Amino acid sequence: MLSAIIRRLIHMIAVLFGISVLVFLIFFATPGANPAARIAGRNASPQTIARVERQFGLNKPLPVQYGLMMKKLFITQNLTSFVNLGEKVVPQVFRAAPITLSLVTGAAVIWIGFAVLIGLLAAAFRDTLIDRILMILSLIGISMPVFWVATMANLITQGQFHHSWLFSWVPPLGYVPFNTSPLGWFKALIIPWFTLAILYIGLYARVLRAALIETMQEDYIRTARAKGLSERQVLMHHALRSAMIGIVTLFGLDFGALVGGGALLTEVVFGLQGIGYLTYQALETLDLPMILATVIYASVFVVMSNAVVDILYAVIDPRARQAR
Amino acid sequence: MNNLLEVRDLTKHYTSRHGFAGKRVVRAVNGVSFEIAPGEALGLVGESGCGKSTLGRCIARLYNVTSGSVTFDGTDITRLGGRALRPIRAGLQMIFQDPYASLNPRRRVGEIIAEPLHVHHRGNKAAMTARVASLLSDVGLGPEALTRFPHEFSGGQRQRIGIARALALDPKLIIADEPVSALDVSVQAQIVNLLADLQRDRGLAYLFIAHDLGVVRQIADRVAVMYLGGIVEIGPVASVFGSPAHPYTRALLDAVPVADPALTHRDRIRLAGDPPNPANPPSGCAFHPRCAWATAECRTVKPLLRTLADGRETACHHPLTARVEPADR
Amino acid sequence: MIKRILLLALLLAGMATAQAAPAGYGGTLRMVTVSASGTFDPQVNYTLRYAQLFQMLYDGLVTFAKTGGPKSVTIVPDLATAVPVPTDHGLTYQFTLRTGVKFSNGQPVTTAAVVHSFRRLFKVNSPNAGTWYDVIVGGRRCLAHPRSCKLQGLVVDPATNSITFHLRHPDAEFLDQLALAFAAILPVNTPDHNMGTRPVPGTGTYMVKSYDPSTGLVMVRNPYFHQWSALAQPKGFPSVITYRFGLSAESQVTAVENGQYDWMYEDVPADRLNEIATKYTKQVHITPTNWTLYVPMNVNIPPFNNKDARLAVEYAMNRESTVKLAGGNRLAIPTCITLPPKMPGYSAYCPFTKNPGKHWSAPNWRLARHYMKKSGMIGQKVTVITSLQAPYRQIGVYTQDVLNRLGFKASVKAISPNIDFTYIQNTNNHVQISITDWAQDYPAPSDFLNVLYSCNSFHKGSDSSINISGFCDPAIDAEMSKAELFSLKHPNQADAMWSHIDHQITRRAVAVNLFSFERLDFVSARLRNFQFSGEFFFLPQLAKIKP
Amino acid sequence: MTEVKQRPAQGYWALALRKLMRNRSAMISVLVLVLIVLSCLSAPWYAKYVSHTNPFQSNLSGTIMRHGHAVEVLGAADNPLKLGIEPIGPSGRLGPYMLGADQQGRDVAARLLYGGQNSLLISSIAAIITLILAGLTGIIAGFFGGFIDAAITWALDALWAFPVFLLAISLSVVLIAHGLDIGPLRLDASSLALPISIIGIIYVPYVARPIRATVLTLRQSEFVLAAIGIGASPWRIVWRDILPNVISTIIVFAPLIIALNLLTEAALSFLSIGVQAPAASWGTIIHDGESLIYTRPLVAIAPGLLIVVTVIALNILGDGLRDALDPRAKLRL
Repeated sequence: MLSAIIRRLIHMIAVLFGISVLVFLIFFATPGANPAARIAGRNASPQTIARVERQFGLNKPLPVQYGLMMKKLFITQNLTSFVNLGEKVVPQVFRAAPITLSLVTGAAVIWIGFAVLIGLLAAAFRDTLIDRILMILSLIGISMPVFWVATMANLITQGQFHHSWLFSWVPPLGYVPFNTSPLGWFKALIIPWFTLAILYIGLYARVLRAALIETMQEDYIRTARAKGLSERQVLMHHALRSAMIGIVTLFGLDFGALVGGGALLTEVVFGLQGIGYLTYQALETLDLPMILATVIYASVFVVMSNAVVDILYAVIDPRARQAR
Repeated sequence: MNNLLEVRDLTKHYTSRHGFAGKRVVRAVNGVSFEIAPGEALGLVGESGCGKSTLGRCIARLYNVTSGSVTFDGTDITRLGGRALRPIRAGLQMIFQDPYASLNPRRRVGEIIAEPLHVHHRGNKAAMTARVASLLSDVGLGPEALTRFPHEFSGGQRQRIGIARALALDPKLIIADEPVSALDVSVQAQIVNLLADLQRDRGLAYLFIAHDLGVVRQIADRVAVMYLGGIVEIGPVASVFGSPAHPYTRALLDAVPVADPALTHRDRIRLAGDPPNPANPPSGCAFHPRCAWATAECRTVKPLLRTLADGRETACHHPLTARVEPADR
Repeated sequence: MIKRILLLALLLAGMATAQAAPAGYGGTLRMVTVSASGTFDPQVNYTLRYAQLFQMLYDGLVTFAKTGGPKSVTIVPDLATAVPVPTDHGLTYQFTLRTGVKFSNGQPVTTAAVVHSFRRLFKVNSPNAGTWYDVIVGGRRCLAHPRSCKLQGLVVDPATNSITFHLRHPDAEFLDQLALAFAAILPVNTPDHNMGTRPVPGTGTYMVKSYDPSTGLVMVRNPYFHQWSALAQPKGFPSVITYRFGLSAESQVTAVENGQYDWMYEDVPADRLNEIATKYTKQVHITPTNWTLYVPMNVNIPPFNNKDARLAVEYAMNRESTVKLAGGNRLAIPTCITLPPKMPGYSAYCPFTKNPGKHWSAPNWRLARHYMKKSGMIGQKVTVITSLQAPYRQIGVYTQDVLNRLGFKASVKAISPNIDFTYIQNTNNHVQISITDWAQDYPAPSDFLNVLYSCNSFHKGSDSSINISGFCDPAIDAEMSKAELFSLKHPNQADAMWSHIDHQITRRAVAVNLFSFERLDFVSARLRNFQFSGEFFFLPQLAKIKP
Repeated sequence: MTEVKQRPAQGYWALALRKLMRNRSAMISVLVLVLIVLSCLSAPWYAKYVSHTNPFQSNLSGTIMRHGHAVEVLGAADNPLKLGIEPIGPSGRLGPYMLGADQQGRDVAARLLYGGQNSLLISSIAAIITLILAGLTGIIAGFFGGFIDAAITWALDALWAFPVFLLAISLSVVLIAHGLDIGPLRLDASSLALPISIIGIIYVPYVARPIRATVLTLRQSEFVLAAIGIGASPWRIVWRDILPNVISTIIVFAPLIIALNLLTEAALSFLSIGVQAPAASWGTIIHDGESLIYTRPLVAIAPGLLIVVTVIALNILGDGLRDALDPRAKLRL
């Protein structure tokens, strides 16, 4: 057990190493990205730029710069932004995380709720019109670009219709912290939640329906039916439980990826300054320290959620232990 | 000695990883030695999981061997690899258990049977076509099978295709890994007969792996009984099956649901429990937890194969042929 | 309209100048912008967004008058008692420091603080240390060895509060440069490194209460402030000024419409102009600025090392079309020359149009095709580099279209606005033609012409080579030096010389000047007394908040 | 051989095709896709005979006749301050500016058709790249195992954990600014090859993982052992035995990946790092429409709807292919 965890850790570190080196190299391969001229200001003299380069260690060989930056990021944790000098990047990441978490958690509640509902209905009314309609709706959910949905949502709720009774409650874009105003928090997030959830509702409803139908044909379900349980009871108590196993692993991966910054487009369009927005902004301003911090944060989440899912999978489904 | 195949102290260990459970070494085959003479059929029997399939695949060099040696036709093939092994392979072919899995579903039967000929560059196209047709007829299939896909055939027919493929290179030894166990009983006999005919006509040697003792009795000259990675008894079919020396052999025979005049119902012994985990084998004689005659010695000292009076060998501290039956329990 | 823009000037015509009603004091002014703008160190930061704040937080020896209208580009005494006339043929400037002024931390303003502040310019790598302030004797040495910077040219006498600058050569813009936040006087114990996110105490009306680059900043009244000159540092109306970061321009408009903020920094997005002009007409303020959008052509590499090829582009570009891309002729004024209309030395001139004369009227495709044919560059590949931002990207696409119609094989590359500006400057990137802009630092023609077209501004292989065209003519350089010298004593004559230089450079066709921007400010309904300075733009401290 | 049913030999593929042909919704999707592809291919004719404009040429100062009046394509907005410029709105009938103009005064309808060409081209070629790369890495990792597998798995994991958009953005920033210059290979920044290769790379792990798993199983299958027993070389086995059995999985994934690529291309263009102007794709048209959203919302809505329809059709086709070819194939996205 211990050795397996250590192996997993080593693999994780190797992956993170690869990613950070990649980001680092890409940055320095970008012409015009050299922060010295930008830090120095417009039309700075060559001497000033040279001094800035020296001050920020930008004249050192790349591996040394890489090592220094990693040390500042992980050990001393005082890595500061190239753009907003003096701004430490690690606290920024931790400040943005709750916003992303608010967004993703709310969306997750919505998508799981709706997906289970739609999946159950579709499985219960398998091959009827209801099933067809629900599955087509799910397909539409999967097929819409999320930023487009977000833009459309904004167009409707912030544009012409903003002053109609239907959307007059919609607050301006941006995040409201929960402790400032729980209601404001809810109002600010409700549309982003649904926007982000749509894709996953479609995805999970389809997966769940397929899993339910598959499970309903297994022996133990037949036994349950034979015992005289109603179709609804079978579906709710037996089939759903086992079908949810597949959903759990799926959920772990998606949740991890979204918390890690996968909700970038939603955050950008709705002006929610979470991890995705932070990353986006760092990329816009080519702020290498911030990019490194957010990317590594994001990949830690992705890698960890992968690991957690693997463990969960082994715990929930003993058959999987043999298969893996 | 002029043996076609000599296996000495063959050992195969797996390292398996079980997710978060860590590493385990599984001793699938543990120091097995035997030999097969040209034209001879050796049956290899044992419960599933005893390592007999692994042994067969090690000999065919589908798997790498952990230690020991395999000598085929005078050549030590234990450590040969890739290119050097290829000419040897022509003489040593396999038939697999599952006729559904052993044929590539995406390829036509003609291609499947011609594949060995292609790999070994046997003749030109025309010669190959003729050869494939004759192989098909040898195993009792018509030429119309050539352009069909495996899924269009029944299990027995598919096994015939597998046999035709094994015969394509005129091998001296065929390792048949439970070739009939996946088939219907009625079809089993046909295939066994076909194999017996081929042996007779072509002077083939067989390593015939099976858990069905009846089939082995029908085709094999000698038989080896395997338990938990090791051979516990080996000798001529008549004597091993006639008067088993090892309690395990006896238990296997007793499990066969056919009337056997030698044993009354009362006398039959039954195997209790599952075979032990090969990753964690019992001390001493591996069979002792399930053996009715086990003594203190069996629990501590591992018995080695020794030759009994009638020339067969057995690995038991207390062979049945030398002792009275235990009291009825 | 553009992030990169810095200090701009403008002479304002007919801005409302209703003087302050006595009951205008108090309240909170809420400003909003999309993000922070880099370090908060006034001696380093080089952005309009913060210069607008620094003017009410810090003072130099002199400053631009903090008022709306034409007066806003005149220099008035601030921490010095008077604006001196240079002596010693323009080499010596002597000031007297005002007494009784304190920093927001209670420390007194002393001559030692002045010395410290000027030395600090070099120690913190101020962007202009090597371009402006090295004119002070000892400045060159300070640039090379900042740690041991003595700046011998700055001599003070604590007893008489006198401050004397000795320059290496006469510099007509020295006072302009002293009037900017870089030359702010900071406490004597201000550390000699870039202060980053920690605001430094100043002498201004307001002081920073809190600053966080991710959320915003709050400014409150400086308890030690007393008004010594209403023009240099007015008392200010709001009690508190907040600046929120993190709203997109689109959301800023909505928020100002709904009265959640009083003023937005970003330009109103093009598709919202009609909405605000229709529904919020009274909350819109439009003012011209000294800010030109131009298309530099690299005169050192093909195809634009050929003057005929450049002329072809000059004649073909439809200024009116590009104005449309910038939001219409209320927001941009077509031009052919470098200097913007409100800049000293401006005199309208346009040779590249249908009816050459003062103003541009229409493209002249007949001449454009003629020069194109003559250049022999038909079929040449050209890449237009532009930033991704509006309207640059759109103008880039339009330029590409024009180039293709002329017979070039043009493509356009739009890159991140943050790389764009340094990318197009570096000769290593072989940029042939690009879309960019220049805004004044202070109202002096040399800040356009000398900076953008002198040999000194061209550095091979450097990200900081603001002479993007790579144009270098020693004769014109000599004329510019002469004009600069003249502007010390004979400003009117100097303006005529600058105008001549401007037209000369225009005729060399090194860049297509397209238009000069006007600034649109969109404010909340409760904001009164909107004052626009040609130097600092909207002056927050003069705004009155209707309760 | 009476056991063999007397009908023509039914190959695996023939069977699958018959199954697919019987799937009504899959066939409707194919029809929709063909229709979309054909209309996009008709773009040059549309531009020439219907819209009468060149959708790649700015038309900032032009006028057209509408209701008997000359109307500016880009006119000053009608407000007291005369502030802002508005492109001409949709005419609503077949002809010039059927869907209105964009900021450059170009015909949106014509651009949609041309943009569709690029979107579909990028998505399909990127999908081919993804599938080939994923097939290769998946097969090599799964078949050869050991160190090669470990290295490939590591690289795939790194690529997987690297946030997709971030990777795309990072690569785009570098590549768009400078183009790509590897030895003799010189890619211009405006080349479609850039978005294609970016999108082609980012989804490799998503496909390579299931393929690797399939190959791992195949590697242990008896017919592969049989091939080893015959003496076939590893490459022969990969080519003859593994690949034919993986290809069906790959084919099932193809429409799904194309659909995913369409969405990705749109997202990248939305972040303005996809197709470079003046070339268009549905994503760049949405991006252009963003800055007109309050005045001319159709510019952003229309390409979005086209994307949705195409992606739905591709997904349904993917479902149909899976039922027909490889019911176990699952793509985790």
